[in-house]
Amino acid sequence: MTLTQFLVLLLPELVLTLVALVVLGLDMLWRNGNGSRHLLPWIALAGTVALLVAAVLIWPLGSTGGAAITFTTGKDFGGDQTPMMVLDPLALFFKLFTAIVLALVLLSSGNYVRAHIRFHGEFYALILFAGLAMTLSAAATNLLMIYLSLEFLSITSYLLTGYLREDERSTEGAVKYFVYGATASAVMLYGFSLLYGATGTLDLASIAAVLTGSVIPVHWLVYPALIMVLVGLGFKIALVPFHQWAPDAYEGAPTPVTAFLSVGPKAAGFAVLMRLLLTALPGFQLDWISVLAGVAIVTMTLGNLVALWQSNVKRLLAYSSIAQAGYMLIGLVALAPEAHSWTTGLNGLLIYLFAYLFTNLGAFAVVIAVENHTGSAQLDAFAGLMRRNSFLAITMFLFLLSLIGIPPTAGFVGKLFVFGAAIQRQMIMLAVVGIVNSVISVYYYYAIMRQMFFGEAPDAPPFDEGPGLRVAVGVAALMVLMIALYAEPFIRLASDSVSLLAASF
Amino acid sequence: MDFLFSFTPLIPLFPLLAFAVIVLFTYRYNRLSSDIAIGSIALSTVLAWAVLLATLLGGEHIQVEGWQLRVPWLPAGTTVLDLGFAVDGFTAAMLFMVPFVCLMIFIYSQGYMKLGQPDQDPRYARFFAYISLFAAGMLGLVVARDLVLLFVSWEIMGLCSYLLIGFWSFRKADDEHHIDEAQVIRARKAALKAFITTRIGDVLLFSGIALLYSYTGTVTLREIFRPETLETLQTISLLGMPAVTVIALLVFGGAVGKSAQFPLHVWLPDAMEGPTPVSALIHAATMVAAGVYLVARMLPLFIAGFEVADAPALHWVAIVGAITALLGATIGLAQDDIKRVLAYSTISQLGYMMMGLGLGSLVAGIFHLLTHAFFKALLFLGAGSVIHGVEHGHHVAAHADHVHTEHFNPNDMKAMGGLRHRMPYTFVAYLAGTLALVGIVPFAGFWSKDEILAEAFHLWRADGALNLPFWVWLAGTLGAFFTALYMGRQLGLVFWGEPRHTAARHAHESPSSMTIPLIVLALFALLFGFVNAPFLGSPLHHFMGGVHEASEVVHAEAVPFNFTVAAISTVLAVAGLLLGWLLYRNYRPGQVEPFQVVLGPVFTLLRNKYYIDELYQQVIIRPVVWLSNFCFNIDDRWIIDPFVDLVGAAGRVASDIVRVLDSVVVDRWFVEGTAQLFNAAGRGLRYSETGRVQNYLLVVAVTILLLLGLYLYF
Amino acid sequence: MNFPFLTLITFIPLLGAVVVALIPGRREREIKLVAVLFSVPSLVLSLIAWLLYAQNAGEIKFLEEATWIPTLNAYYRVGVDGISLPLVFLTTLLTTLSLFYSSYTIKKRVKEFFALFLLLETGMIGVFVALDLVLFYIFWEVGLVPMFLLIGIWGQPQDRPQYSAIKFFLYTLVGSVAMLLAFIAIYMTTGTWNILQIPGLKPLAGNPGLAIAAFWAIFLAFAIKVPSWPFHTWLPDAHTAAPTAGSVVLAGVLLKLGGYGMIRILLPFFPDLFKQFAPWIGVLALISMIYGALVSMAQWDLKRLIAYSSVSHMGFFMLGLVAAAASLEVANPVLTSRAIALNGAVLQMFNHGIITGGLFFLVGVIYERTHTRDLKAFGGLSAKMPVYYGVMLTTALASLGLPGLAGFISEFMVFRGAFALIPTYAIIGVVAIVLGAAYILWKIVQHVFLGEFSEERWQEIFNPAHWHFSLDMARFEVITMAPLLFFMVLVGIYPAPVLNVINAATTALLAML
Amino acid sequence: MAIPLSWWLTVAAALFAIGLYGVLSRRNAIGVLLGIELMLNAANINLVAFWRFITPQALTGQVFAIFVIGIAAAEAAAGLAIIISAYRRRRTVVVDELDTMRW
Repeated sequence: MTLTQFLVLLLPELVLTLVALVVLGLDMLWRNGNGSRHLLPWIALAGTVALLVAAVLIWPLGSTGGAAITFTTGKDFGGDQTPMMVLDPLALFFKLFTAIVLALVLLSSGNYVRAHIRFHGEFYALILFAGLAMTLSAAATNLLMIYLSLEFLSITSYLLTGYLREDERSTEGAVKYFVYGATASAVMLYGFSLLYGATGTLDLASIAAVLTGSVIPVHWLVYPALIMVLVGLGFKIALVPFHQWAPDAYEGAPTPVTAFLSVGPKAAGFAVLMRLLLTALPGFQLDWISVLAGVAIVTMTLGNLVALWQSNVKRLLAYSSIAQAGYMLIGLVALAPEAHSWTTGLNGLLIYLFAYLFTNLGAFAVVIAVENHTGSAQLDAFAGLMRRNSFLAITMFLFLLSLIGIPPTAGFVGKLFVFGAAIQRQMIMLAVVGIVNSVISVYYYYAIMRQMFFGEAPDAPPFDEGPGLRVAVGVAALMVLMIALYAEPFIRLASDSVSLLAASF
Repeated sequence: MDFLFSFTPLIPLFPLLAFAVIVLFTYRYNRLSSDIAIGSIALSTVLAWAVLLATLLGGEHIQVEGWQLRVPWLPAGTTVLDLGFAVDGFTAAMLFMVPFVCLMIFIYSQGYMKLGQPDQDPRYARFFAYISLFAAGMLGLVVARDLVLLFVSWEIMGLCSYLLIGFWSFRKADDEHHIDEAQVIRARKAALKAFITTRIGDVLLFSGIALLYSYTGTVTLREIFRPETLETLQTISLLGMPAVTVIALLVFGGAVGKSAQFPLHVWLPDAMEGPTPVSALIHAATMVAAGVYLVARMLPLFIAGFEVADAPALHWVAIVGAITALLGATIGLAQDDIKRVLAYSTISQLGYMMMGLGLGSLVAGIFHLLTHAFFKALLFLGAGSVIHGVEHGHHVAAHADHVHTEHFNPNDMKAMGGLRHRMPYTFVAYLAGTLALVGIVPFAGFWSKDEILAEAFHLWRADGALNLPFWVWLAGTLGAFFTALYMGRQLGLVFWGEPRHTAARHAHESPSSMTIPLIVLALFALLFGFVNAPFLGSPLHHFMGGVHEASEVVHAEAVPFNFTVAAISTVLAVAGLLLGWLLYRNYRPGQVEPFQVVLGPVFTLLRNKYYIDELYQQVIIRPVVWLSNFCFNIDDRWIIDPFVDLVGAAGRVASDIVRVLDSVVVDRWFVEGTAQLFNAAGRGLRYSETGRVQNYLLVVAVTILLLLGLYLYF
Repeated sequence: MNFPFLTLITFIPLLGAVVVALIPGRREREIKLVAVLFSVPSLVLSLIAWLLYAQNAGEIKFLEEATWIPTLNAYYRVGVDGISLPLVFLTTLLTTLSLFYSSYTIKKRVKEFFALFLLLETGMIGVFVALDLVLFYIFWEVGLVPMFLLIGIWGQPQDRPQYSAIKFFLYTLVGSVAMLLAFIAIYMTTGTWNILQIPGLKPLAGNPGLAIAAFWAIFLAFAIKVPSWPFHTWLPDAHTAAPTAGSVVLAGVLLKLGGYGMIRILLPFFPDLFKQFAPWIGVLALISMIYGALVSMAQWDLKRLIAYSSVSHMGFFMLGLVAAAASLEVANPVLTSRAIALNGAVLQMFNHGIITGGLFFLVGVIYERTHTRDLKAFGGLSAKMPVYYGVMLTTALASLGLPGLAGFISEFMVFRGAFALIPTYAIIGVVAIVLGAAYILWKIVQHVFLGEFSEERWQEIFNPAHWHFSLDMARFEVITMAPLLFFMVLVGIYPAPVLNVINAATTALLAML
Repeated sequence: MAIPLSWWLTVAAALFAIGLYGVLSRRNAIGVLLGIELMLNAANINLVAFWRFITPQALTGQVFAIFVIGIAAAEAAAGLAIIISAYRRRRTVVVDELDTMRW
């Protein structure tokens, strides 16, 4: 393919990279005493907007059929065109997704960064790079590319987690995150190698082709490979039993980073998981469905039960996000091949992700606001929030309802779709477990509500959360309601995004 | 003259309006209120008698077919249920008595509640409001065309009895009124007892009506009594019996409650706690009459049952009636409270009426109901007048010598005596009432009671064997003797001998507002019997006997006057009266009662009313209260609240661990067990989060091996 | 009829909530005024709707339809018939009265209270008018949240309000999530959320096991709300803790959501299953009736007592429903009996709303003065507060089903139907009537009003400093009670106006099954 | 004489296991890092071996391996940086002692 095509198809990623580099550069320039560093977050924000615009610009190219992005190996090596990434609806969806994540995180991190972090520029740049990694991983169709993008995402995440160098929790969280992550990715890599060995190719589509038509008895290799790949992706999504790093990392990381971690890597992981399983391993459906079903149940249950005990809101939300991932997984487990029905499971998964994006980032934005003020993310920091800042309290309440899945909030639509898929596939068990869990979850979400509305904080003055956070929280809250009350466009977006995948399946 | 019938709905309406007006507007103005009440009931009386007149002139077709008015009331599926009013001979006969007696009582009350005197009752106006509603209820019952309206009136009376019996069940703190704490509590208990006890009966009646409505699709009396309807009821089987029997029994249950038949008679004597006019109202004209009236109205149902069932409801009516008659009469022998004696006499007289109906004779029962209404009202008002006088005497005495402050019960007959000189009008009237009750020729009671006994005797002779009618007759005759006995005792204690207490010595005649009604009623007690006197050809029979002809099951022909029966009962009556009078005329306070000498332990038994109250207390009330507490404990202590606490506990788990640990060790096994489930799970799992990354990775490794193992296994 | 009655009725309160939320919190007078004013239009409109409806029988009226989520085939579809209309009116009436009453009694966090209350109204009305399962479910949950906060924030500290609040929340949530699954399952087979169409499509007919599961799932949700024994235990706590207005709406309307759901959804969707399980549900109804009465007889807390009496009275409702469902015959005598039973059930809901709502107001009357609800603390009040005595006595008698007042009509019809269709149950059920008389008169009337009035006891519970209105019922309290009393008497004496509407709808419904 | 594929795979598997063991057992963070490196290289051996035996004509396997080596370097760098900053705070590189955050 020609360079121009190449550049056009990669436009969003390129834009993002560019902005990230610019931020870095400006940081260098402004390092010494120049007062205009406060512009950096806004530049970064502009970058996310640019990403959004770019994504929208090239939308037509990808929305239909999808366009492969290939790298040409040199002439002496046969010069064959190896497809590395693809610009298809799913990829586009996640570009959009990433843009929103970045925007919300950046909006809500302004004050926090100013208060706690020395190197602003690097921080923002890293976040942008992490976003870049997300878009890449969502688009990758080649094991190599997948590995690269995920590693990219991981390394940036490690660094962001450990960014509070003076805070021992932060560094400790980073170490654990790193050790765990590196190991997990090594395992995944080993899985990739086996998969390659079994099929002789790294391209997902061709893997499927080989496996379906192959005569050589290599299937025995595929299942172990599958398992090992699941370890890597399970780590990214924080599925039980690959979740244990999450609470520590989340608690230790700077709260904006926690917000990002609770959404970004999860989403990327799901994107890759979907693509990998549906494109490369459709033939092994029975295997991975059964495994994932088990994982989903364990994830939901354990996440919720352990969350009951947390007194630190960051950690509590960490476990909650683990449980949420469990619900989303139902969508993948109960995916319905017949794409015509209202819920294909996959679209449920995307809707849920989308709802979760706004809900969770909104919730974390509130946590950041409270932490900025009280300097603590313990439960009692939320006492009497309703009196001190009713806007935050009400929106937080909304987010919590959405996490529980009570209408009229986005979370309800998400649950409606994934549970719907489960029932459609006659996986009543899954649905029931999910329902029971969402009831259990009320207990710990209630703990926060209780503090906000019923708790009394005598000597806590009212406070103002600042413009950035206000916008972030407001937008998130608005979307949470929108997705429930005006669900149509979002449902369609999700359904379109997975249409190709579901069809190829 | 038929246009007069269109006034029928107004008859119950006037008192109802009086009630509304008094409660809403005039309750501050006592005289005005009582005038409104009396005026309204007077109007009703006039209208009622007008309607009676119209019925008399209307002749056969009105008296039997009746006149009626329908209003659509509520839609029921594809049908519409309508209510209405109806008048026939029977109704007309009742209409003669009810409003008139009520009127007398109203007038009397004006004096009794001490209008315009310093110690006038603080809730005077309210009292008249209530009795007006009471009258409205009874009148509504009488003119009701269908069971729903009948039941509505029925329950309104229940309510009024509650309100009036409990009329003195509270008082203002600054209240100079004579009632004391003890009476407040007694009145409260009595009111509740009356309502709940009758309520039991009401519920049975309620069920009966609902059943009738379900099976016949109508609640209109005349439609129910259509032969074909009755046949369907005879054919349907319910609980192993013909439906008609079941329904009849349920209806009778209602009557048992309202008319204080055994075993639901216990509320009536306690109802004495209310002001005396109320007792008169309840015992004579309204409440208790309602039950008898109901059974009489539904007689075709009973008789229809009689044809098909082997254990017909009709027999039960007779049996219960007989038992009640004896029960009341005997207990009456051993009471000291002047009003309680009358109360038990009422119970036993009601028993007579039930006997009459139980023998299938509508007229006998109703005739006794009517006469009884007059003379029993008379007796109660007389007793009231006596009490009033004695109380007054008590006050006088109290003022005379200031040392005199011990508790004094104005109802106690043993504290009276020699009143015939002090209260001549009352005495004469009372005497008339007594003779009527005892059944001495030519007083009203003689004719009516005699008819019942004659009926029984007749039926017995008709088949000869010692059948039910024989026992009924026997019970009735014995009852007559006991009745005479306790009335003799009462006369002796109250009016003869020396005053047994200073109060009696200072007693004096009541105001004219009280004595005039007495005299009027006395006249009725003397003369009213002739409306159905055999030698006049039993006019009442011809007037109302035919109302149930349409049902083709009831045939009312007057039983010929039977000299034997009349002779026996009269002789016994005179004997009893004299005996009682002789024994108690010169009774001295403190000395052992003559009857006790004669009867010994039996007397104690009677004095304690066969211990029935105590029995109920143990067998019914206590268990129910216990049960309710039991359920409450289940709800709140043992099972469900703990379950709820589990929820709460789990909810608190989230918020903070300490409180959770508390709630985990809540000292209830249920929480223990279940809360553990969550908390332990949560806690246990939580500790898998060791904070050591290598443990985490170990988990990963193990997981991989596990999954691989599974793979190899399958 | 293209004037959007129902949309306005439903959403004007929501608008009001927004407006209230925008008023600065310290301007309490304005807030109260605005809140009350915003609740009035719904009341008026619902009354007009009722009057307009009365002429035409049976079918759904004021239907409004708009596509909402096409891919989900979910519509904004609202409409009312004779079953929902009285309940809508009940809701608007009680809400307006509650707001009016609260504008005198609510002192703390005024703004939040009134905003939430209006939001609550929208939720409740929505449930009654929604004809699309998704819409229904959303409204169902919308009502949940404000009530949760009302109980939790404005509850009296000694009643553990937060505990009661979360208990209420969880109970309801458990039911509703189960219901959600069932709805989805139904949608899978019928492909529509349209409450009116689904019965015709015989949902889940092909899959008996799933059908039974769905039936019980939905039943659970509604039974918890009704509440039927043994799902009732959230009720006493919630009622006790809630502020007066909260209890009123809770008893007056929220319980009806469950009952309405049973009639509108459970019965038409699964008539056969309902018939099949009627015996069991009937047993639950009986237990609720008798057990509820017994337990309330054991109470010494006035509010708890009335709360339990609600359990008993809603048991009557369920008995009527069971009777109507116990047979599917549409031949005339049976149909009439069933219709009467169902009429009784619906009317029982309406009456219970009016009566028990009133009772809770009256508890508020005494509580606001004395700050206690302990029956043992009162006595002889009838002399002190004659008007209060009169009103309370009337309401209490209506509650125990005294003929001439509302309660009797519905009880009579319920039992009329029950005796015709399920005699055994009816015979057992009548016990509850006696018990009802017992706890109402023995506990409430006797302990509060009769007996010796003790001045010193009164002195220690009543502090004139905290009460600025007349000792006997103040004017605003009388105004609050007046409409309720009016309906108690009206329905008691001449029920036709209400029953005509109900009867038409129920007959149509039963004939359709 | 050609060494059969299975041998390579066995070596790789062994290496992987050793690396994993190292990760799990070493108390020193650096040691853990080394263990990870071993695991990565085990994967590399696989890749190369498979390339050589299955798709010698296309370079994919080798390319992948090279990329992995690069990534490993980057990862090590990042890891070391993190470990060092942790060491600054705690004066220790013993992984077990980094457990202030738990349950």
